[in-house]
Amino acid sequence: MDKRLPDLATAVARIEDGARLMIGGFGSAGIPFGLIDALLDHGAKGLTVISNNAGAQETGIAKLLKEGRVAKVICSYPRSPGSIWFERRYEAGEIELEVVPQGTLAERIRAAGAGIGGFLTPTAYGTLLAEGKETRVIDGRGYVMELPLHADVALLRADRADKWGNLTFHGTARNFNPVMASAAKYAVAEVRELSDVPLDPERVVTPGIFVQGVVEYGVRP
Amino acid sequence: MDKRLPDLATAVARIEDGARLMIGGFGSAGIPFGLIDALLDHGAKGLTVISNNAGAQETGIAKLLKEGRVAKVICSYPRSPGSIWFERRYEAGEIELEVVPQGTLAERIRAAGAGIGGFLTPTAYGTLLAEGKETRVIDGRGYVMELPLHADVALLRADRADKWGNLTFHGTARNFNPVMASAAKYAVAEVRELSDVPLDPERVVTPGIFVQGVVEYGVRP
Amino acid sequence: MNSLTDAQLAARVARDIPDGSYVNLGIGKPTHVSSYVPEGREIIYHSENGIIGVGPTPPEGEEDFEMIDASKRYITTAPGAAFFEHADSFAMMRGGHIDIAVLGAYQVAENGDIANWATLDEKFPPAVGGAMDLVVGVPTIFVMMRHTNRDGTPKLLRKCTYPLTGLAIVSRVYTDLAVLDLAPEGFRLVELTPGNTLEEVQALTDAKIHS
Amino acid sequence: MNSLTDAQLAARVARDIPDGSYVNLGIGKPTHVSSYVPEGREIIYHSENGIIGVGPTPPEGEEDFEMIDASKRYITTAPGAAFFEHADSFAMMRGGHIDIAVLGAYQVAENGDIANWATLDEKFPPAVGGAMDLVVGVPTIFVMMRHTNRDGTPKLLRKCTYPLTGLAIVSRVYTDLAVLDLAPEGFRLVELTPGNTLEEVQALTDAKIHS
Repeated sequence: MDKRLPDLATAVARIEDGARLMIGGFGSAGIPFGLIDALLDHGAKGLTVISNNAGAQETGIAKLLKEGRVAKVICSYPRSPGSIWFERRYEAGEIELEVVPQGTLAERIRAAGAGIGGFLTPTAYGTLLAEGKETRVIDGRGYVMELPLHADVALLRADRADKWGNLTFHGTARNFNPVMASAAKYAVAEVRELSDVPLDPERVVTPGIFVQGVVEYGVRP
Repeated sequence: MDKRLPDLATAVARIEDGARLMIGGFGSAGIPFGLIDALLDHGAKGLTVISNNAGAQETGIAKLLKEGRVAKVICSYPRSPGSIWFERRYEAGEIELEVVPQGTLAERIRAAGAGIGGFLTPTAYGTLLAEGKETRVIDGRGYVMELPLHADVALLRADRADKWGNLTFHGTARNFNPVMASAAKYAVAEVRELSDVPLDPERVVTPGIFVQGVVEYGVRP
Repeated sequence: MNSLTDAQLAARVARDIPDGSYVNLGIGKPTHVSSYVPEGREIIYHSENGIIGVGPTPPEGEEDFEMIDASKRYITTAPGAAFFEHADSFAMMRGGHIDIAVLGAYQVAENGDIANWATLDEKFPPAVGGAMDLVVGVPTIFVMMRHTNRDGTPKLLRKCTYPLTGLAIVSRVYTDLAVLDLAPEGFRLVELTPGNTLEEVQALTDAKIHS
Repeated sequence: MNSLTDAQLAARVARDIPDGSYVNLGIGKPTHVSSYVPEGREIIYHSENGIIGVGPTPPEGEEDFEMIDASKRYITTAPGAAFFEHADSFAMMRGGHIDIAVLGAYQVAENGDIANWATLDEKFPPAVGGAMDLVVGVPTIFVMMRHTNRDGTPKLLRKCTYPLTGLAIVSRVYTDLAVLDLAPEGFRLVELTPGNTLEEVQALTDAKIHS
């Protein structure tokens, strides 16, 4: 078994127009900048992007928005300082937006990866973000029914990988990366370093069974 | 902050008659034998025990059953080779049994720890173990609604801990221990070794926020 | 009227956080609370993006792009820290494991409702982040904000007019003018910033302040 | 009738597991399949109790009580292994990440139903373990069992009489007498153990075998 890929272009080659993409990262941590750049070169458009943020300045997801590749964003917090490309596309009515509370976003992604058909969360009960959704009250507490969120491809950023696809992360770069790995049909990770020997089984954060490809991209941004 | 306890007796002192107890372990791995022995000495009875197995021979949970301390067992697999004390108590009608599929048991415990009010699982749909439960069909697939499983106290076995209650495990001893830590009001772990320095934040498996007490019990059984 | 500075307000909030607490600080003003922990207390800070045990800002030149908090500021680790992923981080929040959250707000109502994620301005795309998860999961919610808007209109209301973040969940409000508990009857005065009178503060408050 | 030994049956199943597969082996006979992986294939074994990359049995004297598989047998790690906790382990199973599960069974019906967790004997307390999670989550379910019960009564039925583990999920059944696929029309013959005829095997089978 060898999941190592020769380059970033190979890693994104299978992404089709209209694909549902998960992209790891929170703020500057754990964003697969290399894979996103490769995706821009690759040219896929009409993408649905599932990510916590919608990019800032001219980097990462903001580049995809600037180049008009994104049809829909599903995220918790599109409005970061400097998220000018998101704001322009949104104001122009050029992209669809689904805002999901951050914990519900993570849990919907986990549900997809874990084969859960839906779950009841107290988050957003009684608010605008629960409008139109099924609710119920259990022991006096209100809950909203939320459904799993699947993707065709997940683009991830990790620290180290071995050829079985096992991943470790650095600092606060885990964020959405491990859970997104589990919810996509094809999860690919750019990593700071490919290890020639298996990673320590006690230290693996994302087991390789969730990862279909790994590619070295040495830069830690 | 110092969660280190002086001895096993202190760790179980707060367990009251009729308490709902989670006990970690699967087979011989990750079972808190020291805490269970201390609980026997402590004397609490009428306990509900939530665990994967119901003990074997004269060790662990089997001892609690033998001594008549258990009123109810919630588990996935009570019938291990040598589970004579479970079988005797069960045949005599002296204990109540709730059998839960293993993944549903783990997920119900996780739901309790994660503030999820319920979830839909395909497991057991159409079988005897779904009888009387709410079901629904989504996209042609059947699901059973399952509810969270909380506990008063969780007894855990870990490899190393620091004074903040952070835990690491050895081999296949993680099993139910991390998830149970999250679902109990008071989670206490016996550990092979208490570390004088903080554990490496990248290697912590169960963050100390889920753990209320740690006690050294050097034996690895 | 005597008005606390942001630093004084942060120090006032910090005084009410007991030793050994697990605390989440919201983005904006609340992040400053960690600079004012009283001597002898150990407070453990959680950040939604996957760390418990947030330490101080690193010295210049030692910043790490992959070591940040929820406000995207550079951080270090405190002793006893741990990293984890997002589903686990929000399990901590939603599951009731964090003791106290300190949040900013646009509005707080006398029944404990809080509005802190969206205004009625349609120009801005909505952005919620982790606010709704925090307010349902953390048993004690402290709100820290100016007593009024810049134009002098009140933020402590009989009823919120902005979209709600959470329903009936605020425990206590710290403003530059006063500290108020959310009691069954509504806002109850805890203390006035020295020099202020209840009448003065009431005049800047839409809801009734009980004393 | 020619009947495969357990070892021959395990080797036959192993032949059908492609290189690079993630596989869960049920307790009992299926655990032997890992001893017969054909030359040149790398198969990665998952065990529900929290390991992927199960390696061979350790040498005597090197057993570790905290290194076991779901059958509670001592194991080692294979290269590329990882440990995890139970909620994650069953997320792997339920979420469709494992390619193939090999299970024992009391009964398999021609619609793909499987019964392998409880008989009708009320003396025994019920025990389900992870069987129901595996059958709903793993896309390819191989069943490995004797063709008949010890008393000669059939285990391949028109309809299961024991409580079901899962509904319409078996892909293929390997018995000592034959290999059968679950097709839309029911059991379809893949191969007979050399020396057996379809008529002989059909006589020991309650459901019709299509060929």
